[in-house]
Formats: sequence, C-alpha cells, structure tokens
Amino acid sequence: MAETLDFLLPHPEGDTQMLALKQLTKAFGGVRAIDNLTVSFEPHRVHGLIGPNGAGKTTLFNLTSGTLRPDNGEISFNGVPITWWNPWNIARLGIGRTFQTIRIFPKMTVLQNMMVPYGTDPSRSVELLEFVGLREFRDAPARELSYGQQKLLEFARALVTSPRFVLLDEPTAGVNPILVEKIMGHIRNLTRDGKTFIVIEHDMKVIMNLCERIVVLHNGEKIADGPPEMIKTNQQVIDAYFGD
Amino acid sequence: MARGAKLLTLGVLFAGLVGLPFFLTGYKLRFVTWLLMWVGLASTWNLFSGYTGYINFGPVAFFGVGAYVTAVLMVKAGVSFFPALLAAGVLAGIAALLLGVPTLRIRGAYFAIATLAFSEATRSLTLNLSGLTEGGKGLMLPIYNNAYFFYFVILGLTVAVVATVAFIQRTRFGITLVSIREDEVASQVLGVNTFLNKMAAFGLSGVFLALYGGIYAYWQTFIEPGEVFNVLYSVQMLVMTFLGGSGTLLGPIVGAVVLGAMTEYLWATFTYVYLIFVGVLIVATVLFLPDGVWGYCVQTQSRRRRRAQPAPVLE
Amino acid sequence: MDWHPFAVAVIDGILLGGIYAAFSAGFSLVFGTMRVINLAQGELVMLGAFSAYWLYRVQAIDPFYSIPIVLGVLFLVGFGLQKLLINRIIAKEPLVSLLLTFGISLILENLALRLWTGDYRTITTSYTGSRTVVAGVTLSNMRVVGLGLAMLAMVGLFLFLTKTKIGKAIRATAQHPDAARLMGIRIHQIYALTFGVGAALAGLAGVLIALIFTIQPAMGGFYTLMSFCVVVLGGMGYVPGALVGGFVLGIIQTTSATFLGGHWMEFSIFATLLLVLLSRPAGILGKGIVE
Amino acid sequence: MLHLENVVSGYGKIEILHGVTLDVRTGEVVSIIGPNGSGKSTLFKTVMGFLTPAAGAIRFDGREITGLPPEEIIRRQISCVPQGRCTFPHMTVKENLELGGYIHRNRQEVSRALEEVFAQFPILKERRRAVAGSLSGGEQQMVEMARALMLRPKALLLDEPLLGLAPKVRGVILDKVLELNAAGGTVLLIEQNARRALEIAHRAYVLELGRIRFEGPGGELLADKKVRRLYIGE
Repeated sequence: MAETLDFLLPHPEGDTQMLALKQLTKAFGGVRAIDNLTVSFEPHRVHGLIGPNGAGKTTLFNLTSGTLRPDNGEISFNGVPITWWNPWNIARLGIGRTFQTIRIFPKMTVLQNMMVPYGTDPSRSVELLEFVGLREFRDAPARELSYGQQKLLEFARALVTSPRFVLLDEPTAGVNPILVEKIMGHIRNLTRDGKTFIVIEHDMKVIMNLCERIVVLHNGEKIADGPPEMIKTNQQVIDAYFGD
Repeated sequence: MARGAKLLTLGVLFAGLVGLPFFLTGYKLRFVTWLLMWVGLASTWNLFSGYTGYINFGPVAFFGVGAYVTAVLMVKAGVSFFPALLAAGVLAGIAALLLGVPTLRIRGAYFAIATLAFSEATRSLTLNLSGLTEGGKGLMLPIYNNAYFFYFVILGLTVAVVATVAFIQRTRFGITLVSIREDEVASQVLGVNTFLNKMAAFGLSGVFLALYGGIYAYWQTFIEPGEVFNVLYSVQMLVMTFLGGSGTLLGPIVGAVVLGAMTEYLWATFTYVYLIFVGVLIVATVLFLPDGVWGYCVQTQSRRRRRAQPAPVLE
Repeated sequence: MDWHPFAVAVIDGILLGGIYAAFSAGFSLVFGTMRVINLAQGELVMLGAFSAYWLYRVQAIDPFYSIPIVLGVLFLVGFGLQKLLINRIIAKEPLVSLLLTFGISLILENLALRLWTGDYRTITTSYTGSRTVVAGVTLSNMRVVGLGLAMLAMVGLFLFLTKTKIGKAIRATAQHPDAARLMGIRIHQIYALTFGVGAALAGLAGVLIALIFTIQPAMGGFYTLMSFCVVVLGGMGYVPGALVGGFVLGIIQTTSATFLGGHWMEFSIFATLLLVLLSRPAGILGKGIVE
Repeated sequence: MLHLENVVSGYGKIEILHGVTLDVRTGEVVSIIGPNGSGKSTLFKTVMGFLTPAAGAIRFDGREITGLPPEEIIRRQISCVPQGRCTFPHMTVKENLELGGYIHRNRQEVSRALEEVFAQFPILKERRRAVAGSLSGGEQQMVEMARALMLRPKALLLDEPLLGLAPKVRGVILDKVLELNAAGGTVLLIEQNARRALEIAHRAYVLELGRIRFEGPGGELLADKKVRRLYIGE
C-alpha cells in the first residue's frame, strides 16, 4: 500500500473527521470490491475519488449511503456510527448522493421528482430547477428528458434538502461543457457555505480543478491520498490509472 | 378542466348517485350496489399496489377477515352492525401491519405469492375454527332487508375510499408511494422511510377491504369461507385496476365499471362462455393497452398537449 | 408410539410428491428461464388429464400409451402460447405476466367447462384398483408407477438440460439472456421451447393424475397453487429443487391429513409456504433465485 | 469491413448518438475512446443490434445489418465481448466455450475451434471443468474472449475489456488482441483507458457527447496535445 499523504494536508479544523471509514471490507462472490479500507474525509472540502472502473468507488458510496452492508468494518459520520443504519436515516443525518447510472423516477414529472426527498421545500425545488435549467420542463415526465438533463435533475434532487455531505457519482458525465462549468461553480459555492463533497469523476479536468484532496482507489484499496499536484505525479497512480 | 367545471361535474355525479336508487328497483339496485362495491375494492387495491408496485395477490384475506369478524361479533356476541364493522376494520388493520412487517421486505413475484399464501391460509383457518365460524357450513347473519341501507353505506364507503386516494395523490405521501414503485433504493437515499410508508398504505388498504367485507357479509346475510376468501375476488380487484390503469385515481373506477358492466352483460347474454370473453379481454388489454383504458387516455391527452407547446430545446 | 400410520403417510406423501414435482418442475423451468409466473400451469395439467381421458374413452387408448401423444400435444400448446402471447411481455414487470397467464388460464378452464361440462370423471382400467403389500404397507400400483414415471421425466429433463445443445441453450438463456443472444441463440425460440417443455411436464402429470384421482375442468387452480408451494419450497427457478419441494409438500400434505385431520391439510401447506418464503426465500436448499 | 454512416441512436426518446460515422477496415485495430456518458456503450449496443438506430446505416462485409437483432448479426460472423461479466456463471468453462460455437452446425467444427482456443488460452484448458462463476475476474474475461473466438469471427468488438482488471491481466488481454490482429483479425476496441487503447490502435476515434470529436491514427492522437489534456488527464 502506498504511503498516505494525509500529513501534508492543511487541516483547517484540527483533524476533525466528518466521515470516517475504518477497515471496511465488502466482497461480491469472492471478489473484494472494498478491501480493508480505512479513509476519512474532513468537512468543508471537495474530495475527489478516482480510480479505474471496478476499483470500488461506487461500492464505497453504496456502503456510506446504507444501500449496501459491509462484510466488515465501521463507518461513522461526525462520530456517530452509521454502519448498520437504514438508508433513510443516513440521508436524514445529512448525507445525500447521486448515482452513476441515473436513478430518477421516470414516470414522475420533474417537479414531483424534486418533491420526493424527505424535508424538501417546494420553493427551493423550483429555485434549483431554475439553476440547472430545467424549470420549463417541470411538468414533463422525467423520462422524456435527455441524458444530460436527467443527470442534472438528479444533481438538483440530491441538493434540495441541503445535505451537509454530498456524494456525487460522475456528476458531469454526458453533461455539456458549459453546464459542467456551472455545476463546478455551484459545488465550489456550496463548499464555501460549509458543505462537503466527495466526487467520483473520470474527467481529470474537473477533478484537478475542483478537488482540494484526491483519494485514489485501486482494487478496493487506497493507493494514494493527497492534493492534486501530488496525485498527478504519484508513480503508483500513474501506473494504475492514468498510464497503464 | 377548470376547477369550477370539475366541482360542478363532481356535484352532479354525487347528486346522481344519491338520487339513483330511487329510480331503480330490486335486481338493478343490487347490481349498482355491487358495482359500487367493486369500484371501492379496486380503488383500495390500487391504493396500495397500484401506487407502490407491490402486487398484493391476496387482498381477499382482509375482505374475508372483515366479513367474518363482523359476522361472528353480530351472531355470537350480539354486537350490533356498526360497532362490529368498526372492530373488523381495526382488527384487519392490525392483521395487515403484522403481515406487513415480514412480507414488505420481499419484492416482485415473491411478495405476490406470499400474500396469496396468506389469503389461502386465512381461508383455511377460518374453515377450521368451526367453533367460532361454523366452518364450511357458513354463518347466517341477522337479516336486514333494506336495499337502500346497503346502497348508501357502500356508496359512502366508496366515496370515502376514492376521496382518500385523491387526497393521498395530492400529498407527499402519494408521491412517496410512487417513488417506491419507480425506484425504491433511490427513494431511500433521499431520506424516505419506505418501510413506514409501505406499512401505512398496506394497513389502510387492509382496513378498507375489511370494511367492505363486513358490509358485504351483512348485505348477503350468509357467508362461507369459500366465498368471502375466494381467490378470484383478489384477481378481480387486480384485473379491474389494471384494465382501467393502475396508479391513477380514475383507472380502477373505469376498470371496475367497464369489467363489471361487461361481465354483467356477457353473463346475462352468454351465461356459459362469458368467462372466456373475460379471459380474452384480459389478454387483449395486457398485450395492447398495457397502461389500461384510462392510462391510455391520459397518455394520449398529455402527449397531444405537449405537442401543442413549442418543442423543448434539447441541449 | 405406533409408527405405522406415520410410515404410511410418509410413503403416500412421497408417491404424491413425485407427481407434484413433475408439473412444478415445468413451472420452475419457465420461471427460471424467463421470470414468468405461469398461473395457467394447473390448466395445462387439466388439459393433460382430459387428453388422456378422451383418448381412453373415444379411441380406447390405454393411458400409458397415450403419454407420448399427450406430451406432444401439450408441448405444442405450450409452444404456441409462448410464441403468440407470452413472448410479447418478456422482461415486463411481474404484474403483467401474472395477468396474462391468468387470462390464459381463465380461457382454458372455461373452454374446457364448455366442451366437457363440469362433471367429475375418472379413468377406470382393469389395473386401476390393483395394490401391492410391501412390509405391511398397502401401496396402490398406480401411484407407484406414477412416481416411477414422474422420476423418469425428471431424469429426462435433467439430461436434456445438461447434455443436449438445446438444453444448454436454455440454461444459457436463463443465466444471461443478452449474452445468449450474442452466442447466436434465438432466445424467443428458446422461450417457446422452454414453455413447451414446461407444458409437456404438466401434461404428463395430468395423465398420472387422471389415473389416480377424479378430474374436472376446474381442477387447474388447485394444481397451480400446489406448484407455487413446491417451487417456493424447492427454490424458485432451481429445477432440481422441484423434486425436493414436491416430496416435502407431498409429505406435509399426507402427514398433516393423518395427524391433524384432513381439514388442516391446506392450512399446513400454506402456512409452511408463507414461513419458507419469509425465512428462506431461496427455498429449503437455498438455491433458488432471489430478487 | 464495418462501416457506420450517420448513425443516430439511443434509448426510447433519449437520443445519445447524434450521427456517428466511422470505418473499420479489414486487418485493422480501431479504438474508440471517450469519457463515461459519451455514448461508447450505446455505440456498442447499436452495432450489435441491441438498439435499433433511429437513423443512419450500419454495413458489415458489404451487407447492410442495420436493425438486425444480435442473434442474426452474430451469424454474419461479427463476434464481441460485451462490457461487464457476461459468462454463463453456472456452466463450466468448456460449456461456455461450446456455446460460443453455437451457430456452427457441425460438431467437428466446434471441437476444432475448441482445440484452437485451448491452444491460445492454455489456462482455460486447465480449468475447463471449473464453473465459470468461480473463476477470477481476469480468467472470466479470458473465457469471454475465447468464447467470442469460437465463432471464428471476421471481426471482433471489445467493449471495455480492461474494466476492473489488474494491470498484469490487462497486459495479457491486450497481447491477445495484438496476437489476434497479427493473425489477420479485425478488431474494434471501445475503451475508456485511453492511453493503452491509442497505443495499440492503427486508427482511433474520440467520442464525446454522442459525436466523433477527433479521428486519426492512434499514435497521432496520442501525440495530440488537446487529446492528451482532455482524455488522458495531462
């Protein structure tokens, strides 16, 4: 396992850990998607989570949001152990997420999609739809949106309850470049307002511009962890991901 | 439709339904009462299964429980009708919640089979608890020969059911139920306690089904397990809802009226082959109108409306 | 304690279970291959039974000789149903296949009622009542032969699925339909074949049932329910599980009838079904498909 | 050999490919790279017949295959390795491979193909009795490759064959691709792992948001600053 570069990072609030995964393991039919992984994420940052496909990034999201149960290990959020919590209780604690394969409610209208989250606020729904440019489609069934629009709807839906901690699974895949810029700006603003993000992304431009810290997974293990400049030059990361 | 026009239509419809029995007699009144009951039963099935996508294949369990609790309380304990009916509703609600805890974890075909097994087990149990239910001999209730009474009780309950569904559809509860059907996991990570929501809808549908069962028992004056727990009743609720369009307010109503009227006509005209027609009708609906009659209307209408607007600019 | 009645009940249960296994294997095969719950399986059993009955009455063909004919006829019926109707709704939500196959069962049952009236019928041959006594237990020869034939059918099905090219194509389609198409397997053809095989198994069970019990056009619903139970006990979609499920169900049925009384039989069956479904959704062996 | 002309495709009303034109000539290795969501999988599914194009034409070996279902396209001898695990998990390696030769009428042809494939993938010969689901990810990927070759295809399509594999195994898979090509095989490789995909390609296309952005010889694209920056992360 590679050296951990945590010590190089500035810690604005001491070593507060917002989300901490401890010795987490999850296997699917013998293949370890997450393999004895220990990693923590601190508040008010945008974290990048990268690694080749199949490295365990999405599994990490599923474990954190409670849609999967780990075989071993612990997850805690602000010191609260949430390993065995129901997904909805985790969500109510302030962890929101999006999915890699879009999971909107296809037969509901765009606005109804925004009304599902627990504690949603209608005026904020409309505001967010306005922001992602979907306001005029509010009464159209969500399945009639284009791929990129559906992606945006899911993004907006994850933010409507103002979660403190947001897991974004490839938020910009298939979204046009102008909107990508806009989404990145929005993520930055929200971080300034005190929110925390983990972003899975394959678009290096987005990752390098947006993230203050990047965690690299490979075969379910953490192979690197540090600021972008560090990751770019890390030989192991180059071998496993960029290069190869 | 404008709000005023809608209210007017509703008012006229309601007045019509209130006045209707005084123009009908005997057989026709019975038929309309029967039809109203099926509108309510289909709507109740839709309330849970149509919105959540969990196929309850044994709703007749609660109908039967309602019928028997009402009957036993009236016959064996001398309770009068309405208190007995109330007790039936409460008991069935509790039964639904108890059943819901283990079964609402399983999905798809498995949930359907589990609920079917429950309804068959309940029928069999009722048959065997002969000390209480007189088993296969059936139970004779006190005779109350007042067709208007049953018409209005059933009308009242059906209006209540439809109004409940209409209300739920407008609330977050309704949206939540649909989100469970569309993508349960996505709903959960958005903070929706899907379990609680499913339980609430399942319990509510259990109560309504039991109320119909109780009224039906008193209306028919004679019940036996083979009838009030008839699997075909379950299927009929399902077919009516699907025929009209499940997960919509008007679908089950349209479906119940269409299928009810059709079977009545076919039964009267071709007594021996009408079930073949019904079978053909079901097959044809599944293949050609997968969203049901009403669902089809709604879709074509909204498509037309959207076409009238300027085409959305895609990215 | 006197073990005799218990032994008799278990043996009766096994004899019965073999037949249950046969038609349920068809149900399970269809579910495993295309995730369709066939509510018309019992009606296919009924068609098998009536085919044997009419072949016996009209053509005086001995029921045992009529088996190949019945298998052929039922295969064609099944193949046709799948090709014309069920293939159109593959991969849709379960409600759709439930409704479609229910519609089909309604048509078949009522056509049969129309054609053959609701009378109860039996096939009475010279050997119908013959019995053998083994170690103090009286066995109906018909039931023993029925079990033997049912087992033969199960072995045949197993060999067909594991040794032949078509059988392998069926399994491949069940395991990964898209990958199967990429092998050049015409899956809709395979589905029709599979449903045909499922129907043929129902037909065989129908002949055996006609030899042992009275038959009637409305008998199908009961057998559909029984195949639910068998398949859940054995594991949905796991074909060999039907054998286990069939025997377990047969034994539950006969022992509960013996010790609790016939009227508790049905309750025992459905209570067991519900318990297994909730505690072991993959069946007793844990090899069924779980969604 | 394989020619796509202005192909428009997607799921239902959602259009993902907005007119893609590309060519794969006999004996070439052609790579298609692009970020997630760019339409790579849609392209694959459209060529293999899982999706019917809304417009445009697909020709293979001089004949039109637009709109044919996968089981018929296979019969024109295009073979493919789809994305993700696609073995038949409860069947043995040998059974899996034999199914690869499903369309051969002749038993001998199947066993001949099996011999050849075993010669190319000795490890599969060793493990022929193992149930496919019990193999490691890399071994399963080899089963899929070998199974695709059982068809004796004129062209082979690979959809992200390196996905989730350890670097060493990736090398083996890519070597097989090169071997195949050296023996005269035509390969279309869809990959997100841009650098390697470009390295081994005679020609390559870059797909973005459903359109071809760049095209050219693999080495040339690899040297292109813009492509490097956008798709390789430099």
